[in-house]
Order: sequence, then C-alpha cells, then structure tokens
Amino acid sequence: MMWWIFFSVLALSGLLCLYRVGAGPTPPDRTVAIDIFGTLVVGFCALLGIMEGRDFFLNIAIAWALLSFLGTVALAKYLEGRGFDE
Amino acid sequence: MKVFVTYLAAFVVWLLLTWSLDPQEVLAGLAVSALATYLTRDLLVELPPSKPFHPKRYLWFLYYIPVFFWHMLRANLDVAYRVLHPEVPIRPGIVKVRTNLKRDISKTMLANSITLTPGTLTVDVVGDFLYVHWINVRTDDPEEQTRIIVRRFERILKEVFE
Amino acid sequence: MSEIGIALISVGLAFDLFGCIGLVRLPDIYNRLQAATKCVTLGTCMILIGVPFYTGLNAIGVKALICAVFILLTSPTGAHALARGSHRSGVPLWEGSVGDKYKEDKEGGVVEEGA
Amino acid sequence: MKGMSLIVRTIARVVTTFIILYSAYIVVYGHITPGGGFPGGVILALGIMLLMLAFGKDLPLRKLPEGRASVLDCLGALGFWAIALLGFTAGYFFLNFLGKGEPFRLVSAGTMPLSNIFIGIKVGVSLFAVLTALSVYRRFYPPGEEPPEED
Amino acid sequence: MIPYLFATAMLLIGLYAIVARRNLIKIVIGVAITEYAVNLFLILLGYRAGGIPPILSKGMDLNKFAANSVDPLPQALTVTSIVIGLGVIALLVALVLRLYEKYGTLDESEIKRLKG
Amino acid sequence: MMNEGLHMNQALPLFVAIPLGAAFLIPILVRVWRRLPDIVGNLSTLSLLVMSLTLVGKGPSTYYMGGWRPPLGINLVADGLSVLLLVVVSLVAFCATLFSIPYMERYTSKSRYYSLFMLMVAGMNGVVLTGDMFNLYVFLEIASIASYALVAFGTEAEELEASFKYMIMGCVASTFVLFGVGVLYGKTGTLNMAHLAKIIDENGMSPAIWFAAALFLMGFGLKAAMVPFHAWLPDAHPSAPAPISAMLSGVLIKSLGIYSLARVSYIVFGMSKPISTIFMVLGGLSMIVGVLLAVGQWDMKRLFAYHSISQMGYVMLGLGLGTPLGILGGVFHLLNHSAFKSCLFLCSGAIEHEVGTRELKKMGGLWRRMPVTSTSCVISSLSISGVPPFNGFWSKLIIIVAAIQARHYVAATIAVVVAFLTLTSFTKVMRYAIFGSPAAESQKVKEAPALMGVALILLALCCTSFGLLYPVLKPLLLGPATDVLLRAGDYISLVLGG
Amino acid sequence: MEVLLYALLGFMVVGCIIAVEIKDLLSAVVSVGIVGICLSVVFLFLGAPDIAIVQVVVETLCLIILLRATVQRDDTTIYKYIESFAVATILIFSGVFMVLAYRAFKDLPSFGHPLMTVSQEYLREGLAKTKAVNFVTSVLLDFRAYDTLGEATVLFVSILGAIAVLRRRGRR
Repeated sequence: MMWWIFFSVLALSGLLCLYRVGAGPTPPDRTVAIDIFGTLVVGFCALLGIMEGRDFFLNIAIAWALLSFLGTVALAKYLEGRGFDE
Repeated sequence: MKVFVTYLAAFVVWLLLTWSLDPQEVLAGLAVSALATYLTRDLLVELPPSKPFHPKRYLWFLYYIPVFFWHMLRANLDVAYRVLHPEVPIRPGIVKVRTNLKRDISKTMLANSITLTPGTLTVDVVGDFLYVHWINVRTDDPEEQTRIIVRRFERILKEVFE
Repeated sequence: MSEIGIALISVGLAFDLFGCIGLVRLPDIYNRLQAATKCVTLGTCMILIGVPFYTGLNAIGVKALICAVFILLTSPTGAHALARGSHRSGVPLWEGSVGDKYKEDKEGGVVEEGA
Repeated sequence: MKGMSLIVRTIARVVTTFIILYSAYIVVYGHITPGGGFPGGVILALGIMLLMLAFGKDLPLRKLPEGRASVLDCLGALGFWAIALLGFTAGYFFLNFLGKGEPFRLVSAGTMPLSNIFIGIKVGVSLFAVLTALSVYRRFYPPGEEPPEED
Repeated sequence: MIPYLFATAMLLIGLYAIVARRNLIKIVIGVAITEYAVNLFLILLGYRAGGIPPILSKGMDLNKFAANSVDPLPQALTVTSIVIGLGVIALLVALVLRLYEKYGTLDESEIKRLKG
Repeated sequence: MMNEGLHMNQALPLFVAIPLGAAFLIPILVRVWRRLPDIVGNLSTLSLLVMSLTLVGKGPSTYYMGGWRPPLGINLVADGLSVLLLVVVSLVAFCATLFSIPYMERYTSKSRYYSLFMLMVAGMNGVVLTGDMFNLYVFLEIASIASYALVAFGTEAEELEASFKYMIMGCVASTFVLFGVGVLYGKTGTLNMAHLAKIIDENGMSPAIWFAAALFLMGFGLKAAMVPFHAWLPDAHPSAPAPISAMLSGVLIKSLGIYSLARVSYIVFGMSKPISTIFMVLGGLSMIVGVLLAVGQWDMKRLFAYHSISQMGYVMLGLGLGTPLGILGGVFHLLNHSAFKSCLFLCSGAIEHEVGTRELKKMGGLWRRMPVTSTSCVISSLSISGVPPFNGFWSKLIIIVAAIQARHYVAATIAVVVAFLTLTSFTKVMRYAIFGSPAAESQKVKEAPALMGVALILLALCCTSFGLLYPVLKPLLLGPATDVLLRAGDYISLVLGG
Repeated sequence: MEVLLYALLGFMVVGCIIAVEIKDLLSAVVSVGIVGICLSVVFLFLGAPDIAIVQVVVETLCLIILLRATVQRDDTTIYKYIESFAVATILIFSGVFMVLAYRAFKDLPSFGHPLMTVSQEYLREGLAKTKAVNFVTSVLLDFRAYDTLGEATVLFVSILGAIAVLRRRGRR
C-alpha cells in the first residue's frame, strides 16, 4: 500500500513533467522538463532499489544523475548558439 | 600533490561504490583509480589552497552542511507556498550582486548554493559579479540585494575553500 | 530507523510533486527552473538520504548517498547552464518581471556576447 | 573565452573524474550487476565529451589525440577478436576457456570480464572519436577554395 | 497484446516520418523512432508478469529464480540492436552534415538531383 | 560434445574472422607502411578464395560457436547454397581488391576504404554462413552499413545523396527484418533456423508466422531491390567507386537479399504456394521494369544498375518456380550474374579511370585504345544479353525451359522478351562505347593499369568458362545448392542432429 | 503497475507524434530525447535494468549527436501535393499493417507469459555453466558471444564510415 502511494505520487509528478514537454512552448521549456524528469527517475530508481532490495538499481540512479546533467549541458550549449567544440 | 589527491578521491569513491573489502575488488579499485587519475590528473584539483589538510576547513565544512540544508528546506517551503497559492505571487527579475570570493571552486559552490536556496537562480558569473534571477525581488538597492543573497554563505565558503 | 526513512521519503516525494506543479503553473522558463530545480533536487535528495535510514548502511544506502552528492553537484549546474543558454538564445522574461540587469549589461558590453 | 561559464567548467572538472571511475566500475562489474562493456564505454565517451562541452576541443584532444584514439579503437576490437581466436585454438571459436571461478567474485565467469574490458575500451574510444569528428567538422570552405590535403 | 500494439504504432509513426517528411532531420528522427519501437517490442516479448530482473543476488534460490525471472534472451538481443541503432544514427548524421555542406539546405526536395 | 555423423568443419569461423581481423588491423598497419593495406587486403581475400574453394564438393558441415549446441548457442552451417555464395563472394571480392590497388589511388584515405571493404566481406560471409535468425540480422547490418559508407566514399554531392537514400531504405528494411525476428521469437521462443523450421513444420503456419513472413519479404525484398522497392538501387550502385559497384551489384544484393529470402522462405517457413506466387510476380515485375528503365539510359553505370534489377528478376523467377529445374536455373543465373555484372562494373570503372566520363555519347572507338578492357566488356555484355556460347545464355535458357515445363507460359514469354530487350540495350553500349568512331574525349586514352587488366581478364574468363564448364559445375556447386532448397528436412537433421 | 506502464507507453506515442509533427526542429529533437528516456523507464518496469542503463547512456549520446545535426532550427520545408500522395500511401499501408499485426499479436502468447523455450535453459543452467550471475551478460558474452562480436563490429564499421564520410576531401 505504502509503495503504491509512493509510486503514484512519483508518477503524477512525472506526468506533470511530461505535460510540460508536450505543451512547450519553447525548446528550453522542454529541456527543463527532461532535466527534471531525469532527476525524478533517480528517485524512482532509489525506491525500486529499496523495494526489491537489490543494489544495482542505485547504479542506474547514479548513471541518471551523472548523465542527465550532460544532456542538459549539451542542450544549453546548443541554445547559446555555439558548436560543441568551442 | 594534485595527482595524489585525485587518486585518493577516486579510490575512496570506488571503495564506497563497491562497499566491500574483498582483495580482488580493492586491487581492481587501485588499478581503476589509477586510470581515472591518469585521464583527469590536472582537473579535479586546480590550485591547491595553502593548507589543504588544515582541520579548520573541515570543521567549517561540517558547519556549512546543516546551514545549507536549512536554507534549502526554507527555499522549498517558499516555492511550495508560491506554487500552491492560487494567484502565484511572484515578482521576478534578474539582479546583479558582487562577491568577494576569488577561487573558481568557491565561486561555483556559492553559485550552486544560491541556485538551491530561496527564490534565487544564478544565471551567469562574470568576474566578481553574479547575475541572479530572483523570483521575488524584495528590494531595488544593489547593496541590500547583495546582503540578502550572498552573505548567507560567503563567509563560510571563504573559510572552507580559501 | 526505518520510520525515519519512510518519513524522509514521503517528504521528498511531496516536494517532488510541488516542484512539478511549479513546472506546470509558473509563467516563464526562469521561474519554472526556479521551482523545478529547487524542489525536485531537494525532494530527490531526501528520498536518497532516506534510503540508508530505511535499509541500514549497506551497499544500497552508501550508493544512495553517493548519488545524493552527485545530484547536489550537477542539478543546480544544469539549471544554471539552461538559464544562461535560454537567456542567450533570446527567450524573454515574463512580462511581469521587474528588470533585467543581465540583458542591460549584455547590451552595454559589460558581458561579452560570444563568451 | 573558450568553453562554457565558470560554474559549468568547475563542476565538469570535479565530476569528470568520477564519471570515468564510474564507467570503469560499470565495465568491470558487467558480469555481476547490470552494465557491461557497452554502457561503460559510452559513459567513458560521454565523460570526455563533457570536457569538450565545458572547455572546448583542445583539452580532450590533448588527453586523447585522434591518432591514438584510432589505434586504441582498433586494439580494443582486436582484443575481443583475439579472445575469440584464443578460444578457437582451445577448441571452439568463442570458447570460454579461462577458469570460471566463484560466482559473485570479481574474477569469475572466465573470459567475460576481459571481453567487457576490451569492448569498453573499443566503444568508449570510438564513440569519442566520432563525437569529436562530428563536433569539430565545419563546412567553412568556400567553393573556390580547396581544403588542405590529408590522408 | 495492447503493449505490442503501442510498439507497432510507434513503428508506424516512425515510418510515416520517413516517408512523408521532407526534412532530413525529421527523417533521421523517424529512423530513431522505428528503432525505439523495435527495441520496445523485443523487451515486451520477454516480459513475464510479476517477473524479476534476470540477475541473481546473493542467497537467492536458483529454481525459484528460474521460475520467476523475465526472459534474458530478448534483453541480450536488445542490447545489440540498440548499439546498431546508435551506429546507424551516427552515420546518418554524418551524411546529413555533409549534405548540408554541399547543398546548404536540409530540404530533401531541393536536394533531389538524382532521379529515382 | 561432438556428434558422430555430423561433419564439423573447423575452418568455418575463419571465413568471418579473417576479414574481420584484417579490417581491425589495417588502420594500425597503415601507420607502419602505407602500402601495407593493399597487401593485407589482397592477401585476405585471396586466402578466403582458396578456403572457399576447398569447401567445394565436401558436403554440408556445421560449426558450433563457443561449443554450445544449437538451440542454446549460435551455429554456422555450410551447405551447398552457402558454399556457392561463399565462392561467389570471395571470387568477386578478390577481383575487386585487385582492381582497387590502382583504381583507389584517386581517392584519399585508402586504408579506411580497405577496412570498410573487409568488413563488408565479413558481413556477407557471416550472413551466408549463419544458422541463427538474429545473427543473420546482425551480419546483414554489418554488410549494409559498410556499403552505405562505401557508396558515400567519394564524398561528392551525388554520392552523399545516393548514400542517404540508400541508407534510409536500408534502415527501414533492417527494421522490418528485426521486427520479423521478434515476432518469430515471440511465437516459437527460439532463434535457431533449424529449430524454428522444426517447430513450424510441426505446428503449421499461423497468423503470426505469416506476418513474420510478410515482414521478411518486405525487408529482404528491399535489400534485393525487387521492383516495388527498387528506388534506391539505380542511385546507389553507380555512385560508389567501381570496385564497390561490382561488389554491390555482383554479390551484396544477392547474399543480403536473394540468399536470405530463399533461406528463410524455403528452409524456415517451408515453401508454399502463396509465397512462390509472390516470388514469381515480383520476379516478373522486376524483369520488365528494370529493363524498360535501362533502355533509355545514357549513363553507363546507371544502365548497368538497372540491368541488375532486371537480372535479379530472373533469379527470383527461377526460385519462385519451385521446380528442381527452375531452382537450378535461378541458382546458376545467380552465379553467372555475379561474374558478368562485376566484370561490367569493373570495365566501366576502368573506362572512367582512363576516359574520365560515364556518358556513353562521349566515348567511342575504345577497342583500339583499350583492347583488354574492351574485350572483357564485350564478353560480359554478350553474356548478360544471353548470346549462346557465354554463361548467361545457359542459365536464361534453363529458366525459360523450366517456366515452360511448369506451364507458366506468361513468365516464359516475359523472360524471352526481356532477354531481347537486354540485348538491344547492350548493343547500344557496344555501338557507342566500344566500337564506333572515337569521340573527342577518347583520342588520347591508354590501356588501364596492369592490375586492373588482370582482374578484368579473370572475370571475363569466368564468364566464358561458366557456360562451357556447366557439366563440371553442376555436380560440384549448383546441384548441392539446389538440393538444399528442395529438401529442407535435411537441413534440420544436419543442424539438430536428429 | 500495469496502469503506469500503459500511461508511459501512451505518452511515448504522443511524444513521437509531437516529434514528427512539430515545426521547430530543436523541439523535435528534444521530444525524441524524452521518448528515449521514457523508454528507459519502461525497461525498468519490465524487469530489464541492463537495457535500461544502456538506453540511458545511448539516449544521452543520441541526443548530443542529433543536436549536432540540427544545423537549422526551423523546418522550412514546403509540402506539395505530391507529398499528399505519399501520405495517403503510408496511411493505407499503416492501416493494413495494423490489422495484420493485430491478428498476429492475437496469435502470440499473451503479454506477460512468454514461451521461453530456450531461455528456460539459460536460466536453469547458465549459472553452473558460466558462473556469471548476470544472465544477460552470460547470454551476451558467452552463449551468443558471436552476436556481440558482430555488435562491436557494427559500431566499428559505422564509426569508421562516419569518419570516412567526414573527410575533408574525397578525391585527389
């Protein structure tokens, strides 16, 4: 029951994020939504990890934490109007 | 020195990641940390501060953590209030504040702390000036703005990093 | 111990939810970043800090703590980069804003355009 | 000023070490936890890519020049191929010819960790090479002007 | 059953983008979407209701594990197909960049010099 | 683990391992000495040719990768059809590498060219040898991706455009194939071809399997450039460098398209009436449309490319007839087509290398200036148009006779008409390019370099001898290949050992 | 849980439609990115953490590569009547495909109950035979290592191809 509530709350947050992806209006808005969604998934992985008692879910969480940042930075750099090599 | 600190940091993180003292894994950790250190030897630590192992720094850092979390919690309650309020009471704007910190790492920590605390988001750092997006601009006086936004952390970070 | 963990996780989830509501309700990209970054970062951090309380200090808990540190480092940085990028790509502030020092300085040449 | 703002650069400095460490962790533990050579290699490439995003192309290319990258790429592929061939000399192509060891230990499952390491090197280096090639590639040669010759 | 149809719908959307869009980036996006769809389909095939990941933890009973785990084979296939998709997209993007250099446009109908 | 009665061949994995190793080594070796890629590339294709010739006449054999028995692991199978394709691939690859030594001097970055070439050969050998559906897909992708890159190798605007178009089509095809593999796996829970064939044989066809069959037909049909899916071929094949065009037209569309289609539909699904009708319809359409499009062409390589479509139609028609004679004709035509079409493309490469144009109207009188090239060009043109002593005549004859025997008179008529149209179109080539009065561009041309000439002569000899040596070829190569398609049950017992 | 899965899948379809239809190319790329991220979450749901992690990293990489390709921000293409023919064809094709797929899927084992003819053997004997506790890796690197060689080769060939295509000069 407890887990059910946890996951529903998380899913609700996720859906709100996805609403922002769909609604836009500008590319940065969608990007924020991606960034936030990534952070939410970290929480989701952590919850899965303790629910199932397996530590590898946290590995995936770390991957999300490190990499969603990278995607955001790449998008931000693109938004600044510069190539990736400058 | 720089290399040694990097290696140590990498190795400690490896031990935490694997969370076991099996000799195989420790040996692998030594090798892997060496690889990571080789690739990033000039990155993690740029210019070491004058006394890197002075205990006072770490005490200040320990003090910084609860302060930071307290402000972060306040920030969240603040945002929650604004978001849940039916009229969305915001008065946003970008202001310019000045900091006394000199080193890159301390400026960065300051900027990130500002981003995570009530109503403020660092947009850019240029020289000594921070451009901060403020969700509720309370005053138009630059001195006052600086006092409200920056002073909370500046002193502690100065002790920790400089 | 595990009760503390559950409490932390619940609070964290609540903050996550607030952050996402903010993402939907607030008017422009900068305000959305404010709400979303702060709330979701803290919320996720609280979940991650709650994990070691719930399970004890084993592999799961330690990894969660490492993850929390990474989130604290990267999330505000991402938000900053995005704010800067969208400002430079010309996304305007919400019309109710009370002034934009950054734009003034960019036009005045204090901040280099290309940098 | 090359690269991105000061905040991003400083955080990139701090995080890159750990991204590379983490990629090695994913590779080495491929037979025990999810992951393996492929995701580990991609994380390695992304770690160096972060440096490129934050500092411009010079720093990562100093760490991994293109020539060395192409050699390492081939060496990684050759290593995996050699494991297959060694198994071939021991009886079957891709025979897992090493001792298997205990489950859950790091050194177990015969050739799998080795294969993972080779795939990791290969994937990481080659993806970094292609990211560099894509990012550095520019079109600014006007029609009349010939670009410089290269092999 | 229904998830399979979702995957098929994604595949068809990707195909639609490839056939009906004239912008090169949109076409590349279509290819990416078809790849997602196929990967999704493969993983859906291997799912077992209430299944656990096919990774053993210490102290698990092997028989119980074998009776509950999801199918590892489609997962192995999917890793391969994801990698192939990545390679294809890298090559496509390289081609798109070169085409943009040669023609100065991303519009396929302006690029058409060769007749089918 | 060895099962007596099963012939294990230790050499089978080397067919993939050698070109792969060469491909991985070449980028390193070029740093040592810049001529090493030439040597390594030619040596490896030569060794492949020798190894494939040793397989001829040995009877079917298998190999278990990693020592795992079939439903568990991947196995390699070299039965008659695979051996035929292996020989063809190695032969054309050897000639193409030989041709590349002087020809590729015009392009930069020769080491990458050889590396990609080797990977393409490895991919085709893998497709031909494998006994596993997913593995087929993987090697199909290797070969196709290498060919996409090679088509764009010159990085001129038209090449890039052709490559892009080809790549998009190829991606769609691969996606269909993978989707089909997924559906098959979901229905049967296995990926091994023999195991699949056994299960399908026991349970009969069901909607899911028909769906998979349709997907495979679309996927492999796209790769084989059958007519509704042919749009990419006339752009892609002429744009590539000449040795690559020879490989693409000569073997790639066969091993990736026709071979895979035949293998899957005959062995895995078991040939049935609807599939064979579809084969014949597709074949007939391809023959007519291909040749009609070719008639109006003035670009030499494009003309050859359209003829590839039409000649592939013959192969499909032969396979679709389903009678022993029809399949024999199809398989024989497949062999012949790789010889003469590669020869034609290499000739066009040699001419382009010396004269500098592909326009037929700008050539003329080449037989005086380039005797070797012109002779081989004439021989292969006569072969493709089905003029008696050469090989194309015999295979077309067999297919037409088979069609008449099977009472498919329409198909036979189409085959005859298309043969005449082909002859017309190649008369044009000979009239304008080889004979006729010398054009301004072809006044000062010289004979192509010696190594190119060797490759051309080798292929022209094949064109002549395949026709004359038919009595020798039939028991060694063609008969076993036909038997494989006719008796699918043998395959199951060969692999599963039951 | 099933409900969440369907919600995510539904959103992915919507995301794909957005990516295909939107005019702004950057937004299209970002939408594809989020579809990939959702896909990774779906993989977590479906008990495939191995694939989830691969999908995350590949998604980030793909996003960067696609961003690099977005050299123009707007889809300025003008759609002419000839395209409406293509659209009609693909719509008819989609309808036929969907019907056939529906019939085929009804024939497959129902969702959540795979056959596992071969895989059961991997699960039961894999540990004893390979001593690897991650069964995906043991399938990938031992039982079907030949596929993995192919996979590494595909990456090698496509990247070699990309670098070859990006050469500054093609001919001497």
